[in-house]
Amino acid sequence: MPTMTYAEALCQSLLDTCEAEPNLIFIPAAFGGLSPHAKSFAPFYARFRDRIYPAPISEIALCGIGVGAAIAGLRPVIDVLSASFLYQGIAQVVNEAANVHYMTDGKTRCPVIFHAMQGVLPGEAAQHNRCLSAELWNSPGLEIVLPASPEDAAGLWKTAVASPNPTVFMDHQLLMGMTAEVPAHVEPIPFGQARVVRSGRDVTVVATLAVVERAVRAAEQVEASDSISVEVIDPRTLVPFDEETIVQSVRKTGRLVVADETIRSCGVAAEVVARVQERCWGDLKGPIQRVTLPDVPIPFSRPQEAVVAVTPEKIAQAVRLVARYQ
Amino acid sequence: MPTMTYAEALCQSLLDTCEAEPNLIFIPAAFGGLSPHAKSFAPFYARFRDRIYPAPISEIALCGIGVGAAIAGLRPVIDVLSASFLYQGIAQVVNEAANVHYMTDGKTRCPVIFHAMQGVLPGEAAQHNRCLSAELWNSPGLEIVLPASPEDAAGLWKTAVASPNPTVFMDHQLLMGMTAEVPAHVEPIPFGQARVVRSGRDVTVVATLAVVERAVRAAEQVEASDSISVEVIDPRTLVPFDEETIVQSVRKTGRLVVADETIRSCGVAAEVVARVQERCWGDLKGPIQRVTLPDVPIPFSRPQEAVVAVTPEKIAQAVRLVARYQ
Amino acid sequence: MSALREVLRRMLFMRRFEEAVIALFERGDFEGHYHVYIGQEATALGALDAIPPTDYMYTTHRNHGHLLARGADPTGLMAEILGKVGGLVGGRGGSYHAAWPEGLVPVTSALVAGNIPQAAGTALAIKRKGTDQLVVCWFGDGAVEEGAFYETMNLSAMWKLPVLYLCENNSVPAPYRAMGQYPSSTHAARSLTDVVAPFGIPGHVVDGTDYEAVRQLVTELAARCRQGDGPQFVEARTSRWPGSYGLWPAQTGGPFDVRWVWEPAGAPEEVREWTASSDPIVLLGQRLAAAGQLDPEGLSQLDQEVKGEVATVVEEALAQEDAPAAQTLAHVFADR
Amino acid sequence: MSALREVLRRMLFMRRFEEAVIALFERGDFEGHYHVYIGQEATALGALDAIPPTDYMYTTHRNHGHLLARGADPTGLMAEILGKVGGLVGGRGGSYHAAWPEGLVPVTSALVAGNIPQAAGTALAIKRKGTDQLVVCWFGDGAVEEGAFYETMNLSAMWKLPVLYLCENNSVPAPYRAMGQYPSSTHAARSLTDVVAPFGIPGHVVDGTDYEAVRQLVTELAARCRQGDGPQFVEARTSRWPGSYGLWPAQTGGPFDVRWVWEPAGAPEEVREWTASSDPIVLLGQRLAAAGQLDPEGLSQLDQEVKGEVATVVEEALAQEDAPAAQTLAHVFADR
Ligand SMILES: Cc1ncc(C[n+]2csc(CCOP(=O)(O)OP(=O)(O)O)c2C)c(N)n1
Ligand SMILES: Cc1ncc(C[n+]2csc(CCOP(=O)(O)OP(=O)(O)O)c2C)c(N)n1
Ligand SMILES: [Mg+2]
Ligand SMILES: [Mg+2]
Repeated sequence: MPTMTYAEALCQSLLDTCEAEPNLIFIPAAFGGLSPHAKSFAPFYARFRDRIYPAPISEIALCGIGVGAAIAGLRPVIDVLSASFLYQGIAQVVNEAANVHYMTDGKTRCPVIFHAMQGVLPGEAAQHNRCLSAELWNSPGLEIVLPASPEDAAGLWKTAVASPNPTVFMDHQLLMGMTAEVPAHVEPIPFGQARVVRSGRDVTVVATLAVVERAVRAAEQVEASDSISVEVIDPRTLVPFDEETIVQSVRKTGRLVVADETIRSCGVAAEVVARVQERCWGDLKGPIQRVTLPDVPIPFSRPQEAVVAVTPEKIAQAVRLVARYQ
Repeated sequence: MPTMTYAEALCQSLLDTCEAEPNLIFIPAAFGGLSPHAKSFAPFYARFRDRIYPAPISEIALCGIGVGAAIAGLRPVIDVLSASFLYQGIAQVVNEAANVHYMTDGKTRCPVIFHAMQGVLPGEAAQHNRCLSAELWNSPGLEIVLPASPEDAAGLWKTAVASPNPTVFMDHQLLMGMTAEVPAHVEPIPFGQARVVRSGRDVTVVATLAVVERAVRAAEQVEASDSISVEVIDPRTLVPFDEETIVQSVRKTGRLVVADETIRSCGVAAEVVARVQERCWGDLKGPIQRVTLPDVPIPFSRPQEAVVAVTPEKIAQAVRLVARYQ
Repeated sequence: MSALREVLRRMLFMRRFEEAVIALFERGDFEGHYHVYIGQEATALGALDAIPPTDYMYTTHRNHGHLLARGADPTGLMAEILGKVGGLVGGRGGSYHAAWPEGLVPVTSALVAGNIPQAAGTALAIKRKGTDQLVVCWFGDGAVEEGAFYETMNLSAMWKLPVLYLCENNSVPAPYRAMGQYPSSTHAARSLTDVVAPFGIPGHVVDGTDYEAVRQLVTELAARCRQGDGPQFVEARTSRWPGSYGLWPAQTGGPFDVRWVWEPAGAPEEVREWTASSDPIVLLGQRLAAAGQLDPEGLSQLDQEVKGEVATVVEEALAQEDAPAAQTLAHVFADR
Repeated sequence: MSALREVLRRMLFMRRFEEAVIALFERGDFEGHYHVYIGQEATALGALDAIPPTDYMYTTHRNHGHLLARGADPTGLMAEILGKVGGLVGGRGGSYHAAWPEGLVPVTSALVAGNIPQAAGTALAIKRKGTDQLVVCWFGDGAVEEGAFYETMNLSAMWKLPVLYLCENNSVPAPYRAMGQYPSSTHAARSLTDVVAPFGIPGHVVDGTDYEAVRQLVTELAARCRQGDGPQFVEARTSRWPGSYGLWPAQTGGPFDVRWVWEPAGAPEEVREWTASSDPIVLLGQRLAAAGQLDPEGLSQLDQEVKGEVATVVEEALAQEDAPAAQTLAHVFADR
């Protein structure tokens, strides 16, 4: 299997899907963002230039254009660049796209893809670091995809393009350079199937996007230092959500840490906690711990940013805490 | 003590605060919405006409104008009518107003009030019934006020007007006609102090806004039918959040139901669950139950709406369920 | 002219249909906020008679007239308003979200300006596919206050999309309907057509109570649009029906009486001036009468027929089951 | 003219300051995306020399030049960019959110058009209080693509708010700077000033590389604005510095060399054309030279002084502590 970066694998998937789906268009396209790996998408830009519409800075109109184009048979990808900018257009995402199929009693489909990069980036400060997973999950009708590995990016992208539903596909600038072996031909990865990134017996850690890798590092740390065996699970899609894989894991380990880059209150971690405590009450040896951004805007200052960041160290600390539950 | 409707009590508070605070202005003002009790606000409209700016349908500009006006010393109230319309302006609420004080290291204050009516109304269907409490709680920097009684509406309003911070004040159209005894002079009610609406020994129910009354009705039902003694707690403000009162109650009852009109996933109830399971693990006799809107847009059809609604019956059912925990 | 008689009949049908809606609401047969199209009937008919059923249409919270003029089944619309299983969208949308996907009215947003970028998106799909369809996009004067409107004007002008933007300014006093500037209390522009000019979108004013004027203008603009000229903007001016002034529609002055065509002064005071100057049914009826094409008896008979039809619509819609509780969780997502 | 020599000095200071910023970033002294004002220096100086420090100002993601021209402490700004404790806003905002509350630059939004309604809101407060202040609101040509811009134009025109909207169109080829239409690839309008006209807001084009032209125009408009005439809109046209073409600023062609004033052809190829036609320092330097007010030696000496000052700024800023971790949770909310 060839080794590829996340950006390369996603680019290959863009090429494959554009080839297979002539109605796939992009308004605009800024894959990789400011990452040095943005240049890995050059083959896509070169080959499918006619699929890409450069666009003004008009998030709400672009999101709405995506809705209308999808309704009429295109497969539009609306790229709002950073998830932070999705707020400007969110009315069309959560209160239009998400409702179309339901409001028409299943008669109209709206297979638009909203694409954004999400996650805290160094030095991006309060306004450019917003993570919207939770707001989107709180809005029924949207599929939410958060690929954390090169193969997942490629495979989930294929499923997103084939989806009959509005889908929010969010990648992470810091993952663009991540390398892994990727099959020459990546198959579509079904939504709603979590990935057990790492097996373990003592503690379950649930994480998405860039936090998955940090959870794995935390797991390696605590295994080495404290002989705690950690299972790391990446749900990969929040909607649909693979509750079963997580429940099975917690039934085994009896301990859960949820690590996530959304703000703490009403964040993704809160939802995972609420579901698991209900399903796994008898199996849990102690309360579920959350490792999240605190209820604080992201500061620019490096040492301040470090205080709020979701790091392997903080995940490891939470794992050690829950490991003590008997 | 005189008996007043929610609308009358809030109107009296508007009159008092306008009198006391010459910088309090309204852009626009549509208190009471489409409720027949909207006419109770007539004294306010008559007396403070010069404080009210009629405005075009321009949510994002109006929210931003609120930010800039507050920064320069006014106490602007930006009325977006229904919480559903807040999505159109939310970028200025969650990514501007909420960040101002933090981004300036505490140098600039932004005491804007965003006012909206929130909660599911009969026949309003998918797009006009959005409840944004959770999205707002997921955005640090905003105070969130949800008054559930005439006196709370009046007293919390006074505190909102005196707040140095951006505040989202959301009332509920269905509460406008609620009557209660209200002191002739209502004192400001501090934020972050829950109200124990009803004391009980067996089960704690946490609810906000229109759901508080439904929780009380559920409590009365189960007390009568099953002799279950239910404590109902209304946090009144989500930010700041009075975790202590709830924790104390759960330590006593050992059982918790959270009933809320935000959508289930990543909703307000999820956050309450996540906090309480962490703080009260040893005291809880079983998993916390949530009674929320399911992950489904609100249908227009009456019987379908009834399926998704947060009702006293569903709360009572959840209470009976948790009451069985030993 | 005999064609105009048919137009009058259709306007009368819309009017009686919406009077029935008001009555049903007042009787408690449905809940929720709703909006009626009374006074704007000529606009929808004029515009939609100018475009074929193969074009797309997006409407708003005030959609009853657009859907009826488009040819949607009246019983389906009434059932939708009542939340019945045979509603146009299964009783799940109600008046706010009544749509007719089979008739290329794919979905209805009830948020001001919500549909405008959607219409542009559908026009983009059309352009990419190379068919000669176009998209009709209805909205009110209020939508011109929303930022989404401007963003979409810019984009659709740049991309030369085949959209007809039909803005219904329903708050214009009678003397200003046909021409000249007309300022709005919530817009700084002296005329709404001015705001699209900088984007290079041609703007046109038309009297929205005049079926023929609307039809002629839209016919011409649709041709230009289909030709690849890009979007066109129309401000159709009508005058607000007194029953639409309050927060809720109200049958101010009682139901419309066809005798007011001959004697508008006989209308109750609350609606008298509006009836004489601004009711498109009265205005068209008077034209037909003046041309000898309509007499009181003929109109009365027409009205009886229409009332009968509407009564049947109401009856059939009311007889349907409510959209079933068992289906509540269906269609959040489409199946793969 | 000797005043213009001082302007040249200030422009040079801005330039060296931002060259230092680029060098610090490249060295890894701070992280995050940032934007430099190179090529637009004359605009900020011309405009802000025309308004007193008692007026409010809102800036953008490209704020360094606005803050320096406004008189903010350069060390405070540099410390902010570096996240230091003595930064203008405590090192918490960085380049994106550099602001100067004490100097009536209350907060800086880095979202395109984020500051536009805020400026209008501050103008509303001024109008209500009845002072004769005004608000200067900077933004780029990109902001004219956002709906929030149009909504705010409408509101501020209706309410006749005292705001000067200063739109910096920094993507204009040199020949189009001073006058005439200039189309943008992402806007359908032939000139950005056209889009405000329907709202009744006067629009003005000015060559943003010409300090005196900007100053004169803004002086005049500020007076009108203060008089109660309502908002004014200026499109200040500059030409993009080659170092700002990529995703990140880059010191393309090496640091500015003052000898290019006399010999722009001596500049490295990457920046040669821009230097000759569009660099406001070169253009002003040449004017001063032609008037006998500047010679190579004098300029070189000026440059040495400025470089020394900037070096001190950098040194002092770098010497500060990082904004402390212990303060991370402070100021989410103001105390009552
Ligand atoms: C985004 C948004 N803001 C506010 C509303 C509330 N609202 C419903 S109809 C309406 C007035 C719309 O006026 P106009 O566009 O002229 O349409 P008309 O009702 O006159 O036909 C408003 C403000 C809404 N539906 N959506
Ligand atoms: C709402 C929003 N959308 C997108 C961005 C990303 N962004 C940052 S700067 C920029 C270009 C802005 O262009 P312009 O307004 O002309 O300012 P300039 O950078 O040219 O000074 C964009 C798109 C943003 N900051 N905010
Ligand atoms: Mg209107
Ligand atoms: Mg620009």
